[in-house]
Amino acid sequence: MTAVVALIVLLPFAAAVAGLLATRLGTRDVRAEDVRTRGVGARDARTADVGARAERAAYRRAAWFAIVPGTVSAALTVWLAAALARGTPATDGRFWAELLPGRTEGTLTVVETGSVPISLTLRADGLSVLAGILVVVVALAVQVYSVGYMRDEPRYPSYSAFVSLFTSAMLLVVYAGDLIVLYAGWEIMGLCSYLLIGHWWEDRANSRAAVKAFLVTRLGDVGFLFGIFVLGLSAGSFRIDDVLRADLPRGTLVAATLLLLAGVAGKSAQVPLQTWLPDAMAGPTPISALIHAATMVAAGIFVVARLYPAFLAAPPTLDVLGVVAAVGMLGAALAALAQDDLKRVLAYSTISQLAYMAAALAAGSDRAAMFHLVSHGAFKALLFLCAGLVIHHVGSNLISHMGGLRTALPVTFWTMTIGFAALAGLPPASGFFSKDAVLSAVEHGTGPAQPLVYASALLTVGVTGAYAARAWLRTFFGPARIEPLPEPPPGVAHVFDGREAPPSMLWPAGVLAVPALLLGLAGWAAGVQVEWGPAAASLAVALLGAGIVYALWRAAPEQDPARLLGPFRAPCERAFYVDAAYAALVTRPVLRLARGVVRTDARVVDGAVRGSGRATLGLSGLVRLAQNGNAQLYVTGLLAGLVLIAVAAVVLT
Amino acid sequence: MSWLPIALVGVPLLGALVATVPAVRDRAVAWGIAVSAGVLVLAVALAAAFEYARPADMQLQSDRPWIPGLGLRFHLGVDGVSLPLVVLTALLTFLCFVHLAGHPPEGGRPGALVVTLLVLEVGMIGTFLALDLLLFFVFFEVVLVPMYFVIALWGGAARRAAAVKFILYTLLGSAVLLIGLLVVWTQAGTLDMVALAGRHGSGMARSAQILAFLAIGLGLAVKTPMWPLHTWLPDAHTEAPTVGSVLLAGVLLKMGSYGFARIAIPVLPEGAAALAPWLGAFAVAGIAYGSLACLAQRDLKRMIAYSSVGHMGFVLLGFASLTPVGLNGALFANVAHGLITGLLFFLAGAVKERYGTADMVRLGGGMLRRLPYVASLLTFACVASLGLPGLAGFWGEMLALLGAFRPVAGLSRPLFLVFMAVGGLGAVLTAAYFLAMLSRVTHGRAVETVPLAGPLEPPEPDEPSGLYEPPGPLATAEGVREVLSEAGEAAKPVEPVAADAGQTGGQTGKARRPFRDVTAHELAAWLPLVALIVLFGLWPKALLAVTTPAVQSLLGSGVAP
Amino acid sequence: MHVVYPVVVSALLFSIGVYGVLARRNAILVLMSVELMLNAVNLNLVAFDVWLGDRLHGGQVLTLFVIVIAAAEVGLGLAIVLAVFRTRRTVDVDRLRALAEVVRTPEPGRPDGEGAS
Amino acid sequence: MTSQAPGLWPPSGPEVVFLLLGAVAVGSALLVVTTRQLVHAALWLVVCFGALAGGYLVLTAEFVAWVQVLIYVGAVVVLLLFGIMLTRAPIGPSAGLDSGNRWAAALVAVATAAVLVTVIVTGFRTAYAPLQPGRGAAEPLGASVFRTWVLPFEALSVLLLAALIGAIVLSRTDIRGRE
Repeated sequence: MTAVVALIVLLPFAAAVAGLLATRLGTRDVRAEDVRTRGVGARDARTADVGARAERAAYRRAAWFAIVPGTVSAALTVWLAAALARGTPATDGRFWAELLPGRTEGTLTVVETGSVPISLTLRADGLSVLAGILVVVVALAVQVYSVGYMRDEPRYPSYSAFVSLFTSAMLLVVYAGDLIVLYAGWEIMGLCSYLLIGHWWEDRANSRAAVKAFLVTRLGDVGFLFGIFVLGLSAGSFRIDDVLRADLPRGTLVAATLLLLAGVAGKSAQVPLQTWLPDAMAGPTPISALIHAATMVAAGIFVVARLYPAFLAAPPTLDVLGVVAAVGMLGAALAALAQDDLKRVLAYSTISQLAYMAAALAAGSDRAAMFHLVSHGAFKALLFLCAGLVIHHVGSNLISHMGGLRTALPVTFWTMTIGFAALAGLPPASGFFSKDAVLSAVEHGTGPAQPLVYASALLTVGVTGAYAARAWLRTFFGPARIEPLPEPPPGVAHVFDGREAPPSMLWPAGVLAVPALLLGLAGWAAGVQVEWGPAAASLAVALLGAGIVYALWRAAPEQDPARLLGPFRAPCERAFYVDAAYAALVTRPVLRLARGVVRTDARVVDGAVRGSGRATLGLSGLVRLAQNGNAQLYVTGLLAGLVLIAVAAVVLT
Repeated sequence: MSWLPIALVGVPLLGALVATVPAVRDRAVAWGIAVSAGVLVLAVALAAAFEYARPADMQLQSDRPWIPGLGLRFHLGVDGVSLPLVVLTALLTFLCFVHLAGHPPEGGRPGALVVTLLVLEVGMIGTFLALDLLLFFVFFEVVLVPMYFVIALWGGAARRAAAVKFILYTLLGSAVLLIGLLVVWTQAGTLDMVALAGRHGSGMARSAQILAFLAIGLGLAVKTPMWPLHTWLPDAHTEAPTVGSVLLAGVLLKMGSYGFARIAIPVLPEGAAALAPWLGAFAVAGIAYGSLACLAQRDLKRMIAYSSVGHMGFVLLGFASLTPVGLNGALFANVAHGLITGLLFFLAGAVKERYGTADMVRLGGGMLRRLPYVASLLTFACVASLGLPGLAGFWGEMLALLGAFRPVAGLSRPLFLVFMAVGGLGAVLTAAYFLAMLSRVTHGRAVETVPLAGPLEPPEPDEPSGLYEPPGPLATAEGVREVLSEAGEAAKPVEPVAADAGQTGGQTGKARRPFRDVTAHELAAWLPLVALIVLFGLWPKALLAVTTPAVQSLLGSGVAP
Repeated sequence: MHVVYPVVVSALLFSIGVYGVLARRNAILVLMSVELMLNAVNLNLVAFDVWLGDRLHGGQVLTLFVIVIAAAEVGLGLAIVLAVFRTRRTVDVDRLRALAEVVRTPEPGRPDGEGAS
Repeated sequence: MTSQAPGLWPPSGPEVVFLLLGAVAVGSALLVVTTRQLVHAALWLVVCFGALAGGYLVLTAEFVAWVQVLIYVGAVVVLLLFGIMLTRAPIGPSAGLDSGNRWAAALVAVATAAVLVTVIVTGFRTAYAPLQPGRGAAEPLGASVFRTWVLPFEALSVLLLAALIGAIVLSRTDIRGRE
């Protein structure tokens, strides 16, 4: 069984390595040739088209390297789920014990470090398989989608390899049995997100956004590592089972969980460290779908669920999590309402939905949080893929350039409608069930911050309904405003000739539409209680929000319904100027400090070294007086010495 | 009595002597490759002959009287701590020769360079094998002179000053080191490291131990470079040739930190315990200082030199914690830093060779477009260097921080927690300056403009640089000139050096090598390093299994983990 | 005759001679000061010869010898001074810096400050 | 020999004369080393030597006094004047006759004077010798020079010869040293 888990994790890694190295082998000399002969006369048309053919060969090989291992990994995950379902029901009421009671754990090797040993352990249980399925399914969908989306991108092989690397890192986090192994997967995910956000690095803005994403998450990861140290050293081992079984004193638990929270906030873009996610939209849309909607950002919530007994034993941490969630929820929703870029709307919506899951965790129900995580993963990935289709068609990210696409893109219209329905929480879609599970969890939660969290949750349902409706209306209804752009800047994918995207991009959207629609019902059937009272209330609030936006839109289809925010529109759009604050409070002072360090290093530390050199030269100047050729000076010295000796002789004897 | 260690030291020495013969000198580089390959084979044989069952005891020893009058013995041997470093030295030197084959040194006289490098190798390997205090000191000094010549004869523009500062600074350090060693000799009565380590400083008074540790520590700190004593490193690196930089960063820095692990801490435990907080404080200052200095550098090689100061800060933090896991982390970071920074300097040399300059502002951007393989290897090396788990750089730093998290019983816990926190922030800053450099040099559009007619006034190395603001606010459209000048700096238009592919002749300055992507020799020199970085990253047990028992025996089992 | 008086006078003369040698810039003035010192010595010799009442008149004969040597010395000294004057165009003692570490040709117009290395 | 000597102060007759002559000698010596005019220095030297000759006379050393006048005043000072003339020294007052380390020289000179005077006064306070006139006349001096001091006398003549040749060689321009 553990071998299967190991295989699931290693297959995408092997695909990544193969993708990076193998695809280019055949074409290495041709590419270098191609670079050298670029723009040198027509005579080299022949080598140019040879290059093109090699290019397509590399493209096809890369596509195979990406998709086949992905499918195998998905199949193995399903087989694993089935195997766990037959497993012996364990007693300690683990997550979904009734559905997936089985549990397996295997250790490859134990690394002696001198104090706490690190054991390379993989473990699979209900929680990890559930998350594993989500990751594998969305990753496969994105890989297939990317084949079409990155049609004639020269760097597709490396792109697909990095996506496979990311999938294997995420699976490592999901199946890790040891905290350090989990941390390794955690950081490799951060690196892949950096590499993929900066995919179109010709435009410095993308590369700047990638660096920002990596640094902000890295800051959180340092806290995460220190949290692992606290847990590992006090429990005497880094294995998750040992950590959860050892009864640690409350103080260390609170400290450890707070530190872990820093990492979670960084990775899942929660309030203090959320500025990187909207900028991460500079990456290609499939990446936004995979990494910045479904998997990586969910990793933070997953880790809290994985170490939930530790968090439960530290109530202050849960209160902090609750407050952070409340603030993040409402702020992100309002920001989403005021955005003009479709992908940034979805990015802020992701922050808001993640805050929902955090609120559920804070309220004490990891079941509701995981349920919402999986359903959100499905419908948010769907929304991003559809957004990719729309952007593909229109050639620009901005909603103001879109309109009346209902007739032009029928399939995209329906799938995106399902997505928005799930997002807003309308009954048939999965969002309705998972969000209400969260709402009822929050309602029954205890702890001082509970009323604040519940109020903000209800408010956010309304605002979510509003921005979902706004985005939906301005994209598909109203006057058609598209004018095909000649050659889009590299930041945006290529424009098709008006027809809808090729089937290879439509199928993944269709596939993801199914769970977006039915997952809620499946969850309900599998025993997730739904309290109809509060559910109806939240539905009413959502419809109210949507209705207001519809009315405003009906009045003036051209204008942006976000005008209802009035004076708050600018701050909402700039996400309450948090970004500018960070730049002023953190970035500029650090750079000024860096220049100061260089100046002091040159002047003080190096100065001291050069100064000692000059001091010795000065000293030797003094001694040189004795040889400057002035005979009188010599004689004076001589006689002075003589007199001194005479006086000494007289005085001393 | 094994002949292997003596052969390891003897073969390069003989190689150097033979290389001076005129007949051999004109095919010097080939001869150099042969000798260094021989040494590498011997090193691998040493690793094979080493019994991994008991890495803690000294094996393959050869102990001969050297100067009977003074009681000095020519005592060589290897254990878990020194084995990886010996193999690393042999490997790096061999790779340097391979790199030299494809890229003859600018300063000419390849024969003399080969002789110098072989003598350098004698010194380096001898230092790691020596088990007699003064023998260690002799090899420690033998390394300085050839390194001086490598920098002074084949270096860059201001090489003479840099070489003189290098040798004077390190010589001063070694003088203090010698005093420390003599104090140990007089107090303990013997020079044999194995015996001294075995005693765990029982025979020596506490004050003598503190004094000896201070002297030895200062001498070694100059070499590792600890923070305030580091100013020779950036100058030496900026001016050294590629091969010199690789060996300077890859091996010479390790000799300083190896000294801590082999001499200072095991032989003088009470001295170490007394001065550990200071060592930790300077180490952490080094981490923060080094990373901040890198953020504001304009010269690529100078930036990598300051990054070495930062990384060696982690090594010293590991030592300062005086715990087995701390020392383990330090030794692991040592080897990892040798591999990664060796690769970084190879790449920086390659960039400097192709562009003719290492000034990041004049390099312009778009290296991924023009030199895809060099740029992707540079990205790999930077990512490894900023400590990504799964690559070698991470384990050393993580274990050092873990050591600092719970130092040995005698040290004050809150102080070391502060050190750990600053070390963590240092890691974030490390990531910041590496990614900032990558985004300036490899990303962006390669602007095809010929440099200004007249020679560009060389930017004086450490004037406040026009640094690019990595995590800037909302991305604003970037000007075509790709000149990222800080508002403060006089925005004089600095045209990036853009020797476009295929553009020949007509360039100001000396005729530059053809602007080709990575050559066969470079690949041959770099791929082993890449492979080892990934191997130690994915499988740290390969190194930790050897060093953990050795470190526990050095610290004496009495010390709580 | 108390011997103290002549001996004190000779001591004073001797010190003035020392001052002359050390402070005067012109070589000839230095020679004059040397003569002063020699005369102080002569006075001392005569005073002690008279005080000791030596039958061999040692002091006074030695004074004669000193006078002769002084004459020879002045002759030779002036010959040297003339030779120096002929080659260096100056007889200022502190300008003759041939013994200096670095042979410095004094720039015209800038009085060569004392002790400037 | 030192019979009951009269007190050091007040000075007897010859001592008063000697003191006067001593004062003249010291005064003129001071002027020699401080005067701003070169030629005046030589002239004051003459006065100083004359006063000393007088002093010798008071000390009953007539022969030495006349030799002093003859050689010093007659030959040496004249030679110095010739030197001044040949080196074209400026006649009028010329600035900068003192070199830079004037103060150091003064300091050393005063220190020497202080040391010598203190040593002398403490050592020879009571030394007194009655003056026998004619003791230092030419006849006894000549006898002792050619009876006991004849060897140094001859050596002296050789020295004078050497000095003579040296002076000629140095001052003649047509005699070149080996280049």
